[in-house]
Amino acid sequence: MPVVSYINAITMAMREEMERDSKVFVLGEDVGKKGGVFKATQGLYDQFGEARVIDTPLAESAIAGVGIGAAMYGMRPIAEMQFADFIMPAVNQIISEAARIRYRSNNDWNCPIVIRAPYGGGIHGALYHSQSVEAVFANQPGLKIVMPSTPYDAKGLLKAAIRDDDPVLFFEHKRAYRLIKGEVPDGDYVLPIGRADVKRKGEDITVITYGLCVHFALQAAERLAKDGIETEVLDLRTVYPLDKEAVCEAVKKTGKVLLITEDNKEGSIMSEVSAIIAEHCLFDLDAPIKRLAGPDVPAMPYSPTMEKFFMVNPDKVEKAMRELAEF
Amino acid sequence: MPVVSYINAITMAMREEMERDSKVFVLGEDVGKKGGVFKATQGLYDQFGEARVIDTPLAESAIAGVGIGAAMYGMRPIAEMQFADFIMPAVNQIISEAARIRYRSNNDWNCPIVIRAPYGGGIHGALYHSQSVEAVFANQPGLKIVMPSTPYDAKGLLKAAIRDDDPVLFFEHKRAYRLIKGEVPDGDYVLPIGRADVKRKGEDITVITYGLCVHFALQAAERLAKDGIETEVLDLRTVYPLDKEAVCEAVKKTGKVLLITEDNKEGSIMSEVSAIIAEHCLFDLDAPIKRLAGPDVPAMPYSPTMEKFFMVNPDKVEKAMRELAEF
Amino acid sequence: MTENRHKSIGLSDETAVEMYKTMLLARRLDERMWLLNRSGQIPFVISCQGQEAAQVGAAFALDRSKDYVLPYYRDMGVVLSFGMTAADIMLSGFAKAEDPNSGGRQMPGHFGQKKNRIVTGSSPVTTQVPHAVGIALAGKMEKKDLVTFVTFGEGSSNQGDFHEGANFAGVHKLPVIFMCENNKYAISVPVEKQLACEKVSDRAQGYGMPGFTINGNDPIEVYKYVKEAAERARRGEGPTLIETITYRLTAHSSDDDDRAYRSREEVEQAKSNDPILTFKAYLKDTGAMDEKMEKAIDAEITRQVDEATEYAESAPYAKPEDALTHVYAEEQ
Amino acid sequence: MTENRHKSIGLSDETAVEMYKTMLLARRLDERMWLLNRSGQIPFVISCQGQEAAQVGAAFALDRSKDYVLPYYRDMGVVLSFGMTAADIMLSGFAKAEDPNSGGRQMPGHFGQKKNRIVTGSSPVTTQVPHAVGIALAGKMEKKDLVTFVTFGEGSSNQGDFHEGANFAGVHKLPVIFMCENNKYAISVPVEKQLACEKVSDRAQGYGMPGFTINGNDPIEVYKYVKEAAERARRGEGPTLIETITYRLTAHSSDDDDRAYRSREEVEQAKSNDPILTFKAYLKDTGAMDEKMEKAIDAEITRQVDEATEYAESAPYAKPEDALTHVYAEEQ
Ligand SMILES: Cc1ncc(C[n+]2csc(CCOP(=O)(O)OP(=O)(O)O)c2C)c(N)n1
Ligand SMILES: Cc1ncc(C[n+]2csc(CCOP(=O)(O)OP(=O)(O)O)c2C)c(N)n1
Ligand SMILES: [Mg+2]
Ligand SMILES: [Mg+2]
Repeated sequence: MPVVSYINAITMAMREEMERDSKVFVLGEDVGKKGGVFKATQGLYDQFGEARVIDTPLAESAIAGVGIGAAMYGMRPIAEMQFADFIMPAVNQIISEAARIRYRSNNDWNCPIVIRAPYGGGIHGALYHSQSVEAVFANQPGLKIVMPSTPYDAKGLLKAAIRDDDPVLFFEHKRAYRLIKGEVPDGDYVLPIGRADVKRKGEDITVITYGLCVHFALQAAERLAKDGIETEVLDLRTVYPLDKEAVCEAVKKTGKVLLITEDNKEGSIMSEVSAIIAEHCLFDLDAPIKRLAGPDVPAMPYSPTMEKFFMVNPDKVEKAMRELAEF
Repeated sequence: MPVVSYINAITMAMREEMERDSKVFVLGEDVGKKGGVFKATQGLYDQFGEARVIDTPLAESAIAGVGIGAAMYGMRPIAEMQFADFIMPAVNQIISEAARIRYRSNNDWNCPIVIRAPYGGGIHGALYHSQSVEAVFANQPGLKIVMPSTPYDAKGLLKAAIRDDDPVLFFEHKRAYRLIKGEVPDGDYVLPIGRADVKRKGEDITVITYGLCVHFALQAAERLAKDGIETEVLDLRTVYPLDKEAVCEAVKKTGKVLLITEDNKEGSIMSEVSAIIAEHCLFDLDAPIKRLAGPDVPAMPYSPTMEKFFMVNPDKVEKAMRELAEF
Repeated sequence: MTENRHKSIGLSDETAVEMYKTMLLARRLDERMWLLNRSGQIPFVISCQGQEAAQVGAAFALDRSKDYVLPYYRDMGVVLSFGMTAADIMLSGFAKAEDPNSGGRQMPGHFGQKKNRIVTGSSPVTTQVPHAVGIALAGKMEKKDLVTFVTFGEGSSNQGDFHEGANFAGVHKLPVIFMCENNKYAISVPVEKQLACEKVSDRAQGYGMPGFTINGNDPIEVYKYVKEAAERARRGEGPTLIETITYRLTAHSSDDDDRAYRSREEVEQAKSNDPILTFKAYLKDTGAMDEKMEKAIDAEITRQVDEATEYAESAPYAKPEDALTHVYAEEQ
Repeated sequence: MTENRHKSIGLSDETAVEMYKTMLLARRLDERMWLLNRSGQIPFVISCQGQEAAQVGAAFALDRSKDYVLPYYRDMGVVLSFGMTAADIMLSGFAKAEDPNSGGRQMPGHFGQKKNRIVTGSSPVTTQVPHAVGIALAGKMEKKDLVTFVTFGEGSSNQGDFHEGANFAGVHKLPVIFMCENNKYAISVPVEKQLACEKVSDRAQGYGMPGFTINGNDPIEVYKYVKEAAERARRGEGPTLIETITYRLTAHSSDDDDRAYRSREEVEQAKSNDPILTFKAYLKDTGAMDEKMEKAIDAEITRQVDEATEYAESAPYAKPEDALTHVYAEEQ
């Protein structure tokens, strides 16, 4: 299987879906001629033309809202938010509209839109180019939120998102774009939205996480393995609605669980994961449910000293895993 | 002490603060001549004039954004969102701006704005006039979110919010407005933001909740008391950032905890409360951490049958409490 | 005799009377809803009263077999023109399971019916504006000859979504008709405190489209302007902004008391221009409708409203646990 | 000899030269930042190059002792005019603790300095527009004679916040100057794909305010229009929208490669109208500046930039755990 980068897997998914279904189109800021500020849509403008790869005016609520309209008509828009941080002007369209269209119309209308956005830190992006924004949306039934960690998952899940009959927020870790490479089949495949995936098997401790932190956890797990500690790593992949069964299964296996997110701690995806465990498999626990997360400050600062302090990294993960193992 | 309604306590707080400090002013849709669609600002326009009680154009991002500008200048704006559901167009101003102004300017600027909004269901308000929206904001350091349950708390906390040097979201349960009455001192007092409050003492089970559900819990607690089951009821009052100590204390007292919110279950404030417990006082638990909440559907439907099905009520609370007590 | 203005723009007497019937049906349904509300039978009403001419005049100017409408909450005249029935409206008023708009999930006035291309709407104002642009874009991509028609109040034209949607449509020259129903108030806030411009149509040039301010009490004038806009749109010449000047004859909704913010004289004055009355007089003056027809129409509409009310009243509510359905597509 | 246009609008030779100095300082600091970026010493630059005339012309027309500015990321010319120093700018470029804008928390170009009434800004575009309106409202409530000045790109004028803020200012006749720096691109998107109107100033009438489109390469013209707008504002006559036509001489930022979307000829052509060059020529033609002064200014600015760079380079970073401070006010 060819080895491709995370961002190329995303481009591949879009290209293949656009070839497959003429109703799929892309819209967003700089997605056309420039191919996106990260180059996620590179080549699509040349291949599909400006009618299907639309450079929109600089207005996120319109990008989402126009996409939603097209989706209600029956198209399959892929809207790009240039940075996840800039999804905020579109929150009304996403929460009040996209998420509620099927429900409020009693299944008469639906809204098959995908909204893609690069998120995450560690790239000197400072407060407004580093944020994790999933928690803002992770309380809105009607939405699905997908956050893949590997090129393989990214391609298969983005294809599934495009074919999904409901709105999907698809957040891509911008530091993973070129850093993370992996095997990706050339042809067509889809992966199920709503299912977590065990990325490593182990019997001693369980780590539950998603996005770039999956790789930090896998790296740390290698280090622990040298000392005979075996880690189960569960990659949530879909962070809303959560895969409760997979969470409980992963917890039951080891009884010791560490939850990791690069988002601020209070009110993150990991709060819900913890609540699921405490509700459904409390008596399987041998240790308190630890969370490793960003500090509760608004967002990542720019200066290298403070950015590093904020960001989760393999060393921080390793430390927390060892503490848990020794509990 | 005079007995006043929840909404009158809110009006009193605004009036007293406007009398006390000429920098305090009110802005929002219909807050002037009409005195607000719920009459929360009634009388203020006559007393303070249209320069300090401003009927704004119908544009929530501007209401928030103009308020934020005035607050940065040094005023103390109280911005009203007509319904919490309509805060969504202002999310960018609230999250990207208000919450981050102090942090991003390294303490050079700050933003003492209060944003008030009526939330909550049970008033035939259907999808868009019934929602709980706190979870959207409860992951944003820099913000505080206050949700009082009683007239006494409402007045003292709103005054504290107005005097607070940072942005405060102040959500008022619209069904509590006229339903809930209580003793409220005439004069000046403030209550601490960030502190939960024990609304009833008990040794058998603990209920943690906020807003209108506090009253449901107190009613149910009375019923259980008849059968000798004593309930500790902790009213969070500030739902972000949470009062961790009070939560742990309330849990330790009984070892059995029920978390109640009228919001959808997944990703609610109660997820974080559960995570705090599972992280800090897991070994004090004698039962799984149960959550009673709205179902995970976009929002409350209009028809009485479905609305009732969605809403938490004293009977549902009682049932959940009895199950917990018997665990 | 009054000048016959409808013939001169190609409207037959029959169509003109059809428009009148639709306006009157909207009015009578609305009035009945208020009665039901005041007698405690339905929790909420929000009215079209005073705006029927603008709504019906516009809707009749569209191609009702293929165009898409994105009405706002007052647009009963639009949705009746596009195929919604009296019973549909009443089912929504009573929040019954059979309500085609939402199965009783949304308040009345939150229209939506896919088979008639009435696009589902919500409560937050103006969100439908970008949707109309998106549907027009989709129609263009799919090479369909369709126009989208979207309405909103003058207060709502201050929302960011109006600006962003209108500009998008202008840049892409999309077949969208933006129609503002300016009824002078946004709940209690009068237009002077709402709009910095004199006319909402002053905003059109900021989006590179033509803008018109017209008499919303005259269905013929509205028909004419919307027809022209639709033709421009179909020719690929892009969007149009039309502002119809109307007046809201009722309180904002059943929860509002408008005496706090506007004088009775002002309301009475507006009632003398009630489009139902003036259009009826016009049709009679031009001979399009006689006394007998008028009576028959009146009786027929009363019957429709009665039947619809009875039907809806006795229809069942959704089951409580139906609240759980249709969050996502059902798994196949 | 060239017509002396600055005298005729009340600008002394000294002030005109002062403006030139400020423009040149902005340019040289910007150029240095690119060098530092390309040599790997700072992670990011976003440029003022090509827009200095608009920025400095406007800032000098304000009352720099009491007005408030809400600059966008390119406005180095504005903030230097309002009292920010070369060292301040460099401290921000290097993300050092002493950076007055943010203590190294924000990227360069995110200006803010309370003592100089430079209001803190963020990355999401156009959010500053309603803030400017709010400060003007506060100033009016407090009976202060202040004007607020807010800038944004032409792409950013499509955001809802522009519309909502401008309308609010228009309704309340607030002393706000909205200045659009139209540099023809929003990253890669050219103005034709961005704006449905011909001129951004076409939008002014939708907010009941005067609108002007002027030559942003000419600091004297910009000064004149902004001065008049400020006078109108102080007289209580409300806001003004001014569009300055400029060109972005660099790529969008150090992360962008503009060759993908615009031709080198177009850029070269724009460089021949570089406002630094044309204004220098004008000052020399009118006799306001001679060869000797020019040399001295050049040398002085090079010195300032060198010193600022050295100072900032050797200044300390914030401590890692400083990331935890200033989320909320400190408890007393
Ligand atoms: C985003 C949003 N904010 C506030 C409201 C509450 N609200 C409902 S209708 C209305 C006034 C609308 O006025 P206008 O646009 O003029 O329409 P009209 O009701 O006069 O027809 C308001 C403020 C809302 N529905 N949505
Ligand atoms: C809300 C938001 N969306 C997207 C971006 C990313 N972005 C930064 S600058 C820019 C282009 C701005 O263009 P314009 O307003 O014309 O200003 P210019 O850079 O040309 O001076 C974009 C899309 C952003 N900062 N904020
Ligand atoms: Mg109106
Ligand atoms: Mg530009």
